[in-house]
Amino acid sequence: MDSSTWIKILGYIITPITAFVVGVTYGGIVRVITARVQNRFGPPITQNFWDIIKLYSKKTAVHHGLMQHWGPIFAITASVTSLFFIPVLKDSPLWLNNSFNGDIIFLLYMMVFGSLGMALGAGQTGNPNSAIGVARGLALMVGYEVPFVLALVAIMIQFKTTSIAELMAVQDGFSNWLIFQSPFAFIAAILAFLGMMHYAPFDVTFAPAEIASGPASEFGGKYLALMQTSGSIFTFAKLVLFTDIFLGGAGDLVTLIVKTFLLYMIPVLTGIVNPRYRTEQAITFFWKWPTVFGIIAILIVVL
Amino acid sequence: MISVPVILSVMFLGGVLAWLANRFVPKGASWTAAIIAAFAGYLVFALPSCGGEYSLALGSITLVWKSTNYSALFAMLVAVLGFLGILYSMDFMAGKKNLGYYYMNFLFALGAMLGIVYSQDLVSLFFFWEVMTWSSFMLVIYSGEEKSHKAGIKYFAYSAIGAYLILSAIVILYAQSNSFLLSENIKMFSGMSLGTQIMVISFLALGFGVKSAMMPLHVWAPEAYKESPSGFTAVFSGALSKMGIFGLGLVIFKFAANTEIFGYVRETLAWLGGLTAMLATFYAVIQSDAKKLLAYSSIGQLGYIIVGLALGTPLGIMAALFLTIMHGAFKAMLFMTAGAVYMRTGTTSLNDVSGLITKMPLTFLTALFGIISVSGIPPLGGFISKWMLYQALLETNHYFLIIVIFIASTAAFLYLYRFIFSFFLGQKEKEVEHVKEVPWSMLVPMMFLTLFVLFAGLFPGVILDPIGKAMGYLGNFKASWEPQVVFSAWGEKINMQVIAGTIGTIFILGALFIGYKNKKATRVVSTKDIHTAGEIPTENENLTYAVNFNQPFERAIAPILKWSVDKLFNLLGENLESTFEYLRYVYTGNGQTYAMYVILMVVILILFSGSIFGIHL
Amino acid sequence: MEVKLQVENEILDKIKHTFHSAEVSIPRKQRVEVKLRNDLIHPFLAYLKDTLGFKHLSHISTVDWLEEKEIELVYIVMNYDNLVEVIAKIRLDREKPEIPTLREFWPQVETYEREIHEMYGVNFLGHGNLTDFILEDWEGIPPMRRDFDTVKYAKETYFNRPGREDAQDVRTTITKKSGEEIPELAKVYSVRHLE
Amino acid sequence: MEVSYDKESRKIVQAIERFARKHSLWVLAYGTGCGAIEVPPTMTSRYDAERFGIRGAATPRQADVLLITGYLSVKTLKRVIRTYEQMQDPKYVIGFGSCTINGGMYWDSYNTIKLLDMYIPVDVYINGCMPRPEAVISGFIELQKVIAEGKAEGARKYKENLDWYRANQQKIIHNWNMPDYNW
Repeated sequence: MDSSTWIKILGYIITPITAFVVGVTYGGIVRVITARVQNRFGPPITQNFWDIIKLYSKKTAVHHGLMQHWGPIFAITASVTSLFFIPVLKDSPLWLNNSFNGDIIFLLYMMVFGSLGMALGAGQTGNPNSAIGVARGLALMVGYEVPFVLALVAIMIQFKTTSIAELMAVQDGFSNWLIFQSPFAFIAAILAFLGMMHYAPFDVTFAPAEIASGPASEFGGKYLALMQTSGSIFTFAKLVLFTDIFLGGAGDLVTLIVKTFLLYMIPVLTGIVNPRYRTEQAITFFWKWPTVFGIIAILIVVL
Repeated sequence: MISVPVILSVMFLGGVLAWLANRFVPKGASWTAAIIAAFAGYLVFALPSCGGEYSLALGSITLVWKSTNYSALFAMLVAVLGFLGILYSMDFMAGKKNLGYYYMNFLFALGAMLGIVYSQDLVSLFFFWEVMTWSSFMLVIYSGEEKSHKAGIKYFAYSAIGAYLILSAIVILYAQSNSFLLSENIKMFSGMSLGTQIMVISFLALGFGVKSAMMPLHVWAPEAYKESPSGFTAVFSGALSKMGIFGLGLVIFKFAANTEIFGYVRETLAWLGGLTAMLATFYAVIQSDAKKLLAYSSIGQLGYIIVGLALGTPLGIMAALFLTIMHGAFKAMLFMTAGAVYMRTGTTSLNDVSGLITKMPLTFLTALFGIISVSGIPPLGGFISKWMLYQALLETNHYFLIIVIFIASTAAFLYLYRFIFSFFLGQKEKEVEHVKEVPWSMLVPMMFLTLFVLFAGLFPGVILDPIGKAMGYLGNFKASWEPQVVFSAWGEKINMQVIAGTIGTIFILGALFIGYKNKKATRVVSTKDIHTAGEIPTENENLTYAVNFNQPFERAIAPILKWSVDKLFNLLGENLESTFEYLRYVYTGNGQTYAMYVILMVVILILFSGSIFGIHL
Repeated sequence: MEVKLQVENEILDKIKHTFHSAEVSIPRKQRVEVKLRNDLIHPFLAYLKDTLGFKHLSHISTVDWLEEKEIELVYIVMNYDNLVEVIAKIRLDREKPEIPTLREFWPQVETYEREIHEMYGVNFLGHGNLTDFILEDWEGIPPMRRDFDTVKYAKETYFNRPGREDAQDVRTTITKKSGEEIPELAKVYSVRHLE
Repeated sequence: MEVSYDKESRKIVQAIERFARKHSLWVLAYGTGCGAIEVPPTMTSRYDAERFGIRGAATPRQADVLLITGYLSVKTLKRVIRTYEQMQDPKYVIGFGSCTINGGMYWDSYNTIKLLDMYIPVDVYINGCMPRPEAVISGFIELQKVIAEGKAEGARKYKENLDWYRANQQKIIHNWNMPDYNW
C-alpha cells in the first residue's frame, strides 16, 4: 500500500475521534455558558466526558427489543458516515475522506438515516413518551427543512453545483464567503439550523420535564452513551457542514474550531434565553420568516 | 418464435384455464395461475426487446403489436410483479370464495397491461385499456361488501371518464391522420393544427392521468386500493397505475415533443405532479388505515414520477423511470406487508395493532427496507431516484418545484414512520400473542423485493441499462452512468460503492464492537417495563401512542388541508360523485352489459370515423 | 344584630318551613347549622341546591362519636350570592354506617366519599367506585376511627429504629438535664393543645 | 453482569470508572414529602449542585441516584421500589430527611414506613427536618466519597439479599403485583 492509502486510513480514524472530542468539549462549554447566564458557576468543561464515560461504565442496560438494541448503532453509523462525506479541512488529504463521492443532497438524506434509527429504537421501547417525542421531532423536521432547502437551492443555483468541495472553492478570500455573497440564504439556513440543533425554542422533541426526554426516555447506560456520542459527532458534522458552505471552510484545525464555535454559539445563546415553542408553533414559525428569507435569496439569484 | 400474441394468449387463455381449474380441482386455480404467470413472465423476458412484431388486419383497421425498448421495461415490471402478486395470493387468498374469478381477472389484468405496452396501434391500446379497467374493477369489488361496491363504482366512473377522453383523442387523431397506427399518428401530429394538438394532448394526458391518480383525478384511488385484496393491490399500485405513466411518457415525448406547446405541457404536468406529490403526502399523514395511507403515498410517488417525466431532461426521465421500477418494488413490498398484517390480525387499522416485530420479524424487515427505500434514505434504491430527480430539477431551474417536492419527501417520513411504528413497534399487546409469521409463499415475494431494492441501491447501473434503452425509444436522450456511479448534468456524481461501503463498514464495526459486546451486558425486558413514574401498568392497559399519531403536524397544516379539502376536493369530488350517480344506470357493474357497451362504442367509432372520412373533411 | 342576620334568618325560616323535623340554628354570621334525620339529607340538599341557590359543596366532613356509637357526616354547602354556608349534619349507626351517594348532585363528591369510605368505613350506596384511594390494600378497621390504635399498629407493622433512652419525652428531658423550668409559652401551648 | 474487580489489569480502568461515576451523578428526585421543595434551590443558582456534576435525570433508566425526599407511605413505597428496580447498576440511594431514617414526625403514623433501608439499600442518609441545601450538597459529597472508596454497592447488595428485601417489602405491601426483578 502506498502512502496515500495510509493517509486515507489515518483520516478515517482521526476524523471521528476529533469530532467526538470537539463535540463533547463543546457540550461541556455550552453547559458552562448556560450556567453563567443563569448566574451559576457551572460544571467543569470536562463534565460531558465524565458523563459519557460513566454511562459506558454502567454495568447493566436494558432494552425492549431488537430495534432498541440496534437503533443507537444506526445513529452512530449515520453520524460517522455523514462526517466522512463532509470535507473537514480544505485541501488536506488527511481530512477529506470520502467527500468527493457524495454531495449536499446525499448528506441531507444521510442525516435522516440516524434520526430514523433512533426513531425506530425509541418506538420499540413501547413508551408512549418516546412515540410522542418522535412524532414531534419528525413534524419539526418537516418545518425546518423548508427554509434550509430554500437556502441551499439558492446557493446551488447560484454556483451551479451541489458539491461541497466546489462551494468551498468559490469562497476564496474573506469577502467571498457565502455569508456575504448571499446573506439571505445564510439567514434562512441559520434559522433552520436553530431547529436542527434542538435547542430552545425548538427543543420540544426532548422536553425532559414534559415528556420525560422523549425518544431517550427508555435509553440508559450504554445505549444512552452511544446516543450522546453520536449526538456529539453529529453536532460537529453539522457545524463543519455549515462552516464549509457559508464561512468558506477552514484551512487548519484552529480556524475550523474558531469558526464552528462561533457558529455554535448562535443556537446555544438563542436557546438559553428562550422558552419553548409548541410543535405547530415551531412549524409555522419556520414556514413564515425563514421561508420568506429563503425565497428572497432565490429571487436575488434568479433576477 | 416468441411473439406478442403468444404472450397475450397465454395470459388470457390461462385466465380462463384458472377459472376452469377452480371448478374441478381444489386449489387448482392458484397453482394454475402461478404457473401461467411464471411462464408468461419467462416469455416476456425471452422476447427480444425490439421485436416480436405481429400485425393483424381487421377490415380497414390494422392491429400491430410489437415490443420496443420502452414497452419492454414496463412489460418486465408487469411480469415480475404479476408473478409475485399471484405467488403472494396463493396463501393470502387461501380459503376464500370465488378464487377462479379472482385469478381469472388477475391474469386478464396482467394480460391487458402487457397488451397496452405492446400495442402499436390506437385501437388495440384502447381495447386493452378497457379490459384492464374492467378486470381490475372486478377485483376491487371482489369482497362483495357494500363498501367495495362503492369504491368500485367510484373507480369505474373515473376510469370511464378517462377512457372516453382517450377515445375522443383517438377519434380526433383518426379524423386527422386517417390511421390508427401509433407511428403514423406520431409522424403526422406535428403537422396538425394547434387546436387539435392542444385537444389531443390534454385529452390523452387527462385520460392517462386518471390511471396514474394525478390530482385532482385521484379521488378513486384510496378506496379502490383499500378494498382490493392485498395480493392484487401490490400489482394495482406497483404496475397497473404505471400504465398511466407509460401513456404520459408517450404523450409527452412522442406527441407533444414536436409541437410548439411542448414547454407548456411539460410545465403544467410538472406542477400538477409536484402538487400531487405534496398534497397526497399531506393526506397520507392524516390517514389511520394502513392501506389508505399507502394509497395516498402511492399517489404522491406517482406525482414524483410525473414530475421527472415532465422535466424532459435525460436525468429527469431516468429518475422517473428508475422510480417507476423502484416504486413498483417498494410499494408492492409495503402493500404485501399490510396484507400480511391483515391476514394475521384481521385489520389494517393503524390504531388497533402494535408490537408485531417479534411475531413477524421477516415481515418487519420487509417493511423496514420498504420505508427506507420510499423515504429515499441511502443506500437503498429509492435514494438514487430521489437524487436524480433533485439534480434534474436543479439543472432545469425549477427552484420552487424542488421545494414542493422536498416538503413532500420530508413529510413522507411522518407517515412512513407511523406505518412501521403502529404495526411492528410499540407495546406488545395480548391480542397479538397468537400471531405467527406468514407462510413462505408470501415471504418469498416480500424477501425477493427486499433484496431487489438493496441490489438496486448498490448497483443502480444494472437497472439503468434497460432504462437507458427505453429513453432511446422516447427520444434522443443521452446520460452516462457506471454500474455503481450515477452522474448529474452538472458533473456531480454519486458513488454507491463508496457510500454503501462506508455505511456497511461502520455499521458492521459498530455491530461487532458495540452491538455484540453490549449484548452480553444487556437484557431484554418486556414492553410493559417502562418508565411510567413508578406506576405498574396492568395487563390490559393500552399504553400505545397510535391514535392521532401525527397530530402536531396535522395542527400545523390544518389551514392548508382545510382549504383544499373543503373548497377544492369536496366540491370537485362530491359534485362529480353525485354526477356519476347517474352513470350507475349505464354502468350497472355487470360485466356483460359493459362488454356490450364496449362493442357498441367500437361500432360507433368505426361508423363515426367512416362518415368523417367519407365526406373528406 | 337582628338586622345583620337577616339573610341567615330568612334561610332558617325557609328551612324550618319545609323540613319541620330539622333543628336549625345560627351559630354566627353567614352560617346556618342544621341537624337532620338521616333520610332527609337527600331532599334537603336538593332543596338547598335547586331552590335556595346553594350551588357549591365545600366539603364533607366526618366525626366519629365513639361513646355515642354514631358517626356524624357534616355536609358544608355554600351560596355564592349571599356567601352563607349551610352545615348539614346527620348521624349514622357506627356499626353499619350507610348512606346513599350524592354523586348525582355534585360529581366531585366522588373523591370525598371515597376518602370517607376508606378512613371511616362509611358505605356510600350507589357510589360505584369505592375502591382503594390513598391506602392501598388496607385490612382491618379504618384508621381514622377512634378505636384504632395507631401507635400500636405502627409498631407492629413497621420496623422501628430504637431511639435513645432519654428521648421518650423531650420536654421532661430538657427540664431534667438543664434544671430549667418549662417556659410559660410552652405550657400554654400544651394546655390548649390538650384541651 | 458481574465484573470481577480484583484483577490487577482492571485497576486503572476501575479508577477511571470510579472517578467518572463520582463526578457524574444524575439524580432522580422522588419528591414525596416536604423535601421536594429543597431540591430546586439545591439545583439552581444559589447553591448550584451542577458544580459537582450533579444534575437531574428525566427517567429512572438514565439516573444514578435516587433521592427520596421525605416520608414514604405504603403506596409511594411501592412506586419507589419499582423505580429503584428500573434504575441501572451502579445505582445509589440517598435518604433525605428524618422521615426516611426513623419516621421523624410521622413515627406513629399508621401509613408511613419508618426505616427506608429495610426496603431498599440506602447509601447515604441526610438528617434534618428538613435538611437545608447545604446539608444536601454535603450528603452528595459524602456519597462521592463512598463511591470513590468503592463501597457504594447498593445494587449488588440488593441483588444478593433480594429475598430478605422482598420479605420486608411484602410484609407491608399485601397486594404484590410487581413484575419480577430481572437484575
